[in-house]
Amino acid sequence: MTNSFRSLQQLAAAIPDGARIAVAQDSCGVSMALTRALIRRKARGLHLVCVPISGMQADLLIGAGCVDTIETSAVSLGEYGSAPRFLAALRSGRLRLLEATCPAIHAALQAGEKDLPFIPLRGLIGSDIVRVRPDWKVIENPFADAARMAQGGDPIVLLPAIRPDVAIFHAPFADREGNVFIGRKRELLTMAHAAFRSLVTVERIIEGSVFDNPATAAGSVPAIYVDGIAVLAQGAAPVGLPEHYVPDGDQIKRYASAALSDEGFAGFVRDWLQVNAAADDNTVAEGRGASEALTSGGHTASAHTIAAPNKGVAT
Amino acid sequence: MTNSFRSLQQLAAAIPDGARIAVAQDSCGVSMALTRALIRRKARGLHLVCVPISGMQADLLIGAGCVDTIETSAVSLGEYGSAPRFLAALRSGRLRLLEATCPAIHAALQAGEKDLPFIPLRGLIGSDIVRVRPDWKVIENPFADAARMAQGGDPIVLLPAIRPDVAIFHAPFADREGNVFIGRKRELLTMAHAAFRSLVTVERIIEGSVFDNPATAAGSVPAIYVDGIAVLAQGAAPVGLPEHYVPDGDQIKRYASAALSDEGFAGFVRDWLQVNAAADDNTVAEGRGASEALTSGGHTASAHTIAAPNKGVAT
Amino acid sequence: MKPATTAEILITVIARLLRGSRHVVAGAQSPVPGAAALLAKSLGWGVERVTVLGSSRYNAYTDGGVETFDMAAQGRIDAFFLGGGQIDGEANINLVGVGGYPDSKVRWPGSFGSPYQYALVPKVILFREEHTPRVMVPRVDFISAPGTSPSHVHRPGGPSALVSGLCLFSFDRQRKRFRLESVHPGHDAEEVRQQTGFDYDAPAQVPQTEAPDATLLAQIRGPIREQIAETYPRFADSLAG
Amino acid sequence: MKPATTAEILITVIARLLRGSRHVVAGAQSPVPGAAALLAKSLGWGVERVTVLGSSRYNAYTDGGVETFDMAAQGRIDAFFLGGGQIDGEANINLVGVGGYPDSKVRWPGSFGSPYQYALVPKVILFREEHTPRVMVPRVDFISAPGTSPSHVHRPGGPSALVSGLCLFSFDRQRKRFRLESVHPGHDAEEVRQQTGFDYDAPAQVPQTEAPDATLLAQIRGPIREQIAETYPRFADSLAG
Repeated sequence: MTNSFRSLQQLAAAIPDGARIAVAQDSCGVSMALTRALIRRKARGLHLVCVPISGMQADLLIGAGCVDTIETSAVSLGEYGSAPRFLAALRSGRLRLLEATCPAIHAALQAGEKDLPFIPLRGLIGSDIVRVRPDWKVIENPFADAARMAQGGDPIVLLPAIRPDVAIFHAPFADREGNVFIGRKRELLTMAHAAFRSLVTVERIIEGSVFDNPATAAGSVPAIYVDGIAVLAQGAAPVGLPEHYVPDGDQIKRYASAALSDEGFAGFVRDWLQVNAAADDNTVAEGRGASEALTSGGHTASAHTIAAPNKGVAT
Repeated sequence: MTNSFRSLQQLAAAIPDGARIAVAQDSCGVSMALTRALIRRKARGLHLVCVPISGMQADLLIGAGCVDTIETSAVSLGEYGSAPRFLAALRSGRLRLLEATCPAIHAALQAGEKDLPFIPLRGLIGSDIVRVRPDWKVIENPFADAARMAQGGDPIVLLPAIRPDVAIFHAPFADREGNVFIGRKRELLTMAHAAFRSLVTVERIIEGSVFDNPATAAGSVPAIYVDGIAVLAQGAAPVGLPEHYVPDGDQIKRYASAALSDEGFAGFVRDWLQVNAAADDNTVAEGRGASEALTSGGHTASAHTIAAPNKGVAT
Repeated sequence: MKPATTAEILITVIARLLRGSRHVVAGAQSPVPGAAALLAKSLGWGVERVTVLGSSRYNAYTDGGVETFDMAAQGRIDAFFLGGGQIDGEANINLVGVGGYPDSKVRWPGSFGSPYQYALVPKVILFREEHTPRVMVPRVDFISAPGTSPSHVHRPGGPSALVSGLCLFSFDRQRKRFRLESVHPGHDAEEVRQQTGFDYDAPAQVPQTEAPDATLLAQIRGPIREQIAETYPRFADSLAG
Repeated sequence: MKPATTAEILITVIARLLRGSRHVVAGAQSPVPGAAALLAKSLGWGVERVTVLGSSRYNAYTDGGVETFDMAAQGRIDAFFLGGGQIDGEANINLVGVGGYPDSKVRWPGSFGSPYQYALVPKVILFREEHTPRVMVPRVDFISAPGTSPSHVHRPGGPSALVSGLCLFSFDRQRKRFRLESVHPGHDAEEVRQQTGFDYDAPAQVPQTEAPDATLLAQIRGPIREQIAETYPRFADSLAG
């Protein structure tokens, strides 16, 4: 579906205020480009589902006032410390937190993938998370045998399925049909399956189809799940894209310290949006910009091959 | 784990009588080589789980007296007609059939993958399959809202998880560490995850690791799930291996007609085992045989590189 | 140009039923529905994507065999096809066998994914070329998949039509009855009544099924034949050249 | 050769606890346990496979983040590591915060996969370098993951030891109590008692933790340091050269 190519602004515009959005963890491919576009368009009331945790992306969106609710197993900047805006928002009481745990988010998305109403999961019993999540139910395993039941039963947690409105992530490349290569970051496929729509940024576009090769096919999200793609090299920076570029530790460190105060956060965001403004604008559908953005990423696609899929596209 | 390389005979010997075995459907990679080895070793009392259907493989194993129970959504030779030995065994009452449906087998294996006791599944309600499967339960969806419950409830089927003792299949290649490339035949990964052990035949061994490339990594079953690999080119013949070789229609047709009678079936099997005896023996661990089997498959691995992983291997 | 064969008429009938079905999935053993889906797509009849199970070319799945079922549950498949060794007047289908269970007199391969897809795909087209009283029965001996369900059962999908070698029926899920819509060229309403073991509604004057015109025939015999050759080589050969 | 640092002692202590654990998984933020697992493997202590979450080199998963949890449920992971902002005497751990919930006085990142892995992995080693009364508390304020469960709860896994910067405790799941096994060089049993907010058992004479000998130190400072540099570059730099 070549008509799935969009500008970054168009992707952000396609995410309505209040949408439930699934976002990837840092090691999988985080669309920091789309994060900027959401902040620029002043998105409000978002419900983030972190798959299964988040870092700078969630913290930025929270700090910029885009987020009402977050479902997550953790928010942290990893070795760069805690997530300042997440903590500040919790302190102020303006962020609703759905406390979770990694395998529960994965399993609930897998249930969403099959449109099951719920899925059982082992473990969890005895954790206060179960206590603070009234939407999780504990039942007796209906398949427990009589001996087991005589010994006190076999409680098991049932999780309601998660079907996000939109999944957003960043991936190494897409083909012109809109198939997106994710390699072995399979949670991105689960996210795309479970969500009603997926909006993706990629480093570059390849010639040919991912289905030309059984290996690239195996590592791809088929176009049928992908509703919009914007091309932007370094679209996961400063978080990094494994096997492509490492995290920009200096910038994350700068963020971790700036975001400790409201003013510091505002200044960081202002600068960050400004520095990336030109590259982000380059993904606008028409015009020569798109091809430059690609070329600057070190790829050889011609102005024609990039401009073509964007021609006449409207969201 | 280079010590996972085995001869075909060793793989068959590692499958005990009475084992519950998951087998792949024709379009995914059927180990016809291991099917021969099981018939040769006179395996008995097997419980086949067809993922989610089977053809000539199940029919051969049933005809050879290896199978007591089969759980399947269908057994058929596809465009070559019905499965004669499956039907004969049902008529004679010596085959126990667990009637199933494709999505239920997939879902039950996915539950096995997570070691869940059960998984819910939509659809199915009203089918006589639910009636003849007392191990499937119908419950009211505990997440149905009050309005729904007032309108008669929301029944949903719960399936017990399937955890096969062994998964067996045939794949294009493995690396020396024992990682097996399956491309986008993902049900093979689910089978391998759900099963306690996996025994695999492959067309060939590659140099390097599947993990050297994010694409081949994405399409692979990691060695940790793979307990034995035998190398045999054309190991899926006559069923065929998609993207590698097509089904041998003449031979399947010959089978479809021969297997209509006990004598015809016996004759076909005798001939089939005989014709393949030399190639099957070539997978014996020690000796120059293994390397010849590979070379005859058109690959360039040297006697040394093939013999090495087999050295001193005992099951 | 040679006149339309039965297969070509059936392909055309089914293609018309697929109008507006954005994603159509056909099974590996379904050459007529597969060709019909590709025809509807090639003619711009609102079919945007055709998945042929067992094909490499018309199959963009990357999650194994489960993906088609997950898609169906989510409403990502708009039309699918099922057959049946027996089909009854309430659109129940039987792919298991004739007589008791498990001691069937005649045993068929099995139910495949039918009880799931029938419940979840909005437009399921029943296709069975043989139209005789042994196929079209008053009541199936085994319900592989029920034609209808009580209103409280989660069931977004179900049968919309039955296409046989003789005719086209529509199905009314509320009334649980088939209605004869048209009879294929060379057959008549009386023959359909005789060959059908279940009761159904029919208009006083039953129209004849519209045969494919020259344009359609050329499309089937040219591009469609080529497209299906990968998955259904024997069937492709059988289409008039 | 420089004497063993605290990190090197901790790596050694944990490596010894991993004897016979065929598959050990360490988290992305766990350099000491990650190094310990690789050390135990390199020394042939029965550790056959080390998975480091977040590593490309020590990670053979192909099913995404869920795979480590599916493996745990199936018993395919023998040892795992957890920490805690608070750890209490019944081995309950708290990764959420101090004070009430949701209005915590101090809030930490969250529970990650702890309530699942703690229940399912047979040998969970608690590791927290800070050993003070604010970490080692009488009762955690929020149970991210419980140390023990009633006997009828499906729980093949749980805590086996607690390693801190001061000492090594073992944990008795039946008695729900820690036992002081050894105190690290430079510390003593009295200090441990003062810095621990919960009660525990201790022998009359508490042994000193055996420090790594020259062979072990060379192994840590050479091959192990190299192996962990991919995932924990800063930590690798910090190991004595």
